[in-house]
Amino acid sequence: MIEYVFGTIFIILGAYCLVVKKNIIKKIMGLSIITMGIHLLIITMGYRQGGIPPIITPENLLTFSQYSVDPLPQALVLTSIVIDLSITAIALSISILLFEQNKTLDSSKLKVLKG
Amino acid sequence: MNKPLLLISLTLLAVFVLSVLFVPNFSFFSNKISNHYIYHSLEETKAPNVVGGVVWDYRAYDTLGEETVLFAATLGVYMLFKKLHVRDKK
Amino acid sequence: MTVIKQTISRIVFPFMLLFSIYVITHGHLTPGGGFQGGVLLASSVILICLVYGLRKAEHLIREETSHRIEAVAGILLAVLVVFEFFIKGSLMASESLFQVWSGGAIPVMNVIGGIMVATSFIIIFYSMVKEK
Amino acid sequence: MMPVYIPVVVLLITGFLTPLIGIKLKKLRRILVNSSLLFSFLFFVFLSSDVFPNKIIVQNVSSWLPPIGINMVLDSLSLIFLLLITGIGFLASLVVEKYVHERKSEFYSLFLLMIVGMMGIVLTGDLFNLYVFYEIMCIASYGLIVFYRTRKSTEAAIKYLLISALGSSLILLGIALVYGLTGTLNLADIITKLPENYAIPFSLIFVGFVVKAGLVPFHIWLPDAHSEAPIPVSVMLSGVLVKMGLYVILRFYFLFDLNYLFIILILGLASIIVGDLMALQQKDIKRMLAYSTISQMGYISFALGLGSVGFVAGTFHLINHVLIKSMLFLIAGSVVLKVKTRDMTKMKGLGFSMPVEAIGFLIGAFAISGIPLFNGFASKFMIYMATLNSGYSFLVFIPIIFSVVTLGYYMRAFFSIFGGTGKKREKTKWTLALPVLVLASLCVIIGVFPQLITQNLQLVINSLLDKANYYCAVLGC
Repeated sequence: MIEYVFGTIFIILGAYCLVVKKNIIKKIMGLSIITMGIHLLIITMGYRQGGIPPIITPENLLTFSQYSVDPLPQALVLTSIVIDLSITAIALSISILLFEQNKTLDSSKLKVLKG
Repeated sequence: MNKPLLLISLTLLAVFVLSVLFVPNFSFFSNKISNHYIYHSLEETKAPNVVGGVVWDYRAYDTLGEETVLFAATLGVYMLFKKLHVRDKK
Repeated sequence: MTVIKQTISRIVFPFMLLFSIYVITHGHLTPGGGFQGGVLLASSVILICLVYGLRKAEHLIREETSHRIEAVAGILLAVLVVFEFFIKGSLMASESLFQVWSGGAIPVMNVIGGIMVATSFIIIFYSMVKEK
Repeated sequence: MMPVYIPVVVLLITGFLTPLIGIKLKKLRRILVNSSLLFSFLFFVFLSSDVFPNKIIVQNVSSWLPPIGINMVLDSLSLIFLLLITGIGFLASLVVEKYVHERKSEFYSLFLLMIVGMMGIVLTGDLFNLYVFYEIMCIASYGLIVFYRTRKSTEAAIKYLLISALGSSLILLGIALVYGLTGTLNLADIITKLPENYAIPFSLIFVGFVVKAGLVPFHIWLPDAHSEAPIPVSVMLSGVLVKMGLYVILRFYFLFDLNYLFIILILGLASIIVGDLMALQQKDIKRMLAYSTISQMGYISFALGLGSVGFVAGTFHLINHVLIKSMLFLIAGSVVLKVKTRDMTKMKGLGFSMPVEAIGFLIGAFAISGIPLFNGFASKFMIYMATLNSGYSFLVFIPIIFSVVTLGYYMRAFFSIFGGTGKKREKTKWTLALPVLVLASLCVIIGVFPQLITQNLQLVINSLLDKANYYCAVLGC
């Protein structure tokens, strides 16, 4: 149960950072922290007491299926990390362009679009 | 952004997320499809790394989508910074 | 950059390259795979770019070239994933498990995925550090 | 039976191929993109006789059977969306050359990837795969919105990105919890394995997709993003992409019996009111159309929220809105191209130099505000009747009043753009006028013979209401 608590703390902290902070870079960091929390949550879902990593070697061939942790959440996280990374890359490059054009990263000072 | 809206949204999110804790137990290996991966992965995919087998064989279509996401992001970044100075002088 | 950093990165660079190739090709046997090895491969190029500057790094691989390579790798991956069913037995066919030369289409797709990840990281990094 | 992944693969490979084609082969690139989109449209047209009204095609992507591997499911609801996506995508790709003058290969590639993402969402039968394709669509659209690299477009893109990425992370959290509860990711397999209390994960997924649908509390990104993008992208965003959220909500409603119809109803009402009132104040033609999109999304979700009496009306209005709004954005594009400004108060007297656009705009304005003989009337009339037949009959005056408001601001826009006399200008090219003509004639045809669509839609919805059909088709009975 304690593992889920850490995941949720990450998510709440990230959401706080995303909503409250004015700096665009900090907002993007908040987004990454949210995703990290979710990944932690997914990984802990496959946890098992005394589990071993889901890799078969000639030594553990027979006992593998009794001790292995759940491989599917790890595969999902692997996919999800790449997606998160792509979002972060494109968000950071848009904010580079934003800084070039407005000379500021403060989201409260961006007022080109209104209404 | 004004304070009340922020408070409402944060409480909503906190309620949502804390409700994770009251979701009944995530039972391990009762009826999951990952049982199939653990028991049959080696003979079906010939890969001892079960995660690798799941990523590149059972769920290869997902991985194709993932690489497409990466390609799209790369293309977006590449397009964004291609000859920036031409636009910037306007 | 100082001489210390330049010397150390010159020594480390081939080992990073070698290790990344190891991680990619042993993706179906050990922890790791296309994505992790690809990140290592890209970071070895990024190290050179950070220490020696963009011009030196472009001797290794140019932005245009990596863009082309990525697109070709994407086409190959799409074809391979969707028609994996037809070629499954023929690729990397081997009776013995736990060998590098086994695993059906998985090692091939690991290599292609690794190339895609590496090139896209290189493009993202080059685009961001390029003079605006 | 032809495998249904062929159009996805063709478009994906074309998307990877376009950056490889150099500057010297401009024409080849354009022909390749257009023909691949036309091919996928025709593919689904030929498939439609097999599928309508209640057949389901299941396609395994690799050799693995459904609960183990990933599968594609094509039923009649997906087929409607696929026809709209590829058809509007083809028409929008015809006019790209007029609006995009540099970095064309990247533009085409991202455009195709966005369409691939939408098709993947509609076709997939796997929960996590849906998230992956949703992200392909989102990331391609971030890149496309910031395409012109003006200050406005950068700001719109960062706003859209932050809000939309928060929505996607909620979706990911919901998907993770669904996996934790059921131990499977296949949509059909989830149906039987759901435990007693499963409201929380699906509420997270629901909120995530409402963000993408642009309903009112989460609508602030929509007018910025839709108005700052290049015109072909605006057509795709406002025409098809915002409907993806509603598609997933509708699909999950049919599969998992979720009780959030009342929330959709309230959000829909709020969207109708806010969208129309904001659209009244706009001077910028593209912003006005974008706010009108919010309001029409409100109509659709209001009808869907009424329950089983409103599904046919909502789906029919969704189809009509795709046709009308794509046409209006295409017209706005060719007007802006001619007068080089988006401010409606600075345009006048374009009616004689752009007759096709003027008539198309008039048809669109009448159709979207529900004047008889146009397609919007048929669907809006069905929405009113459904409201009267449901438990919420006292709400019927809100959609009717705001239809009048819609007519008001569209007619004001029409007279300020096309009315009066202005200086003579050269005629528009046929490539710009052809998609408008096609869509306008479709609007009129559907408006005169609405029963062509509604009878089939009734059968489609009836077959969807029984989720045993879906389950049996995927996993066998």
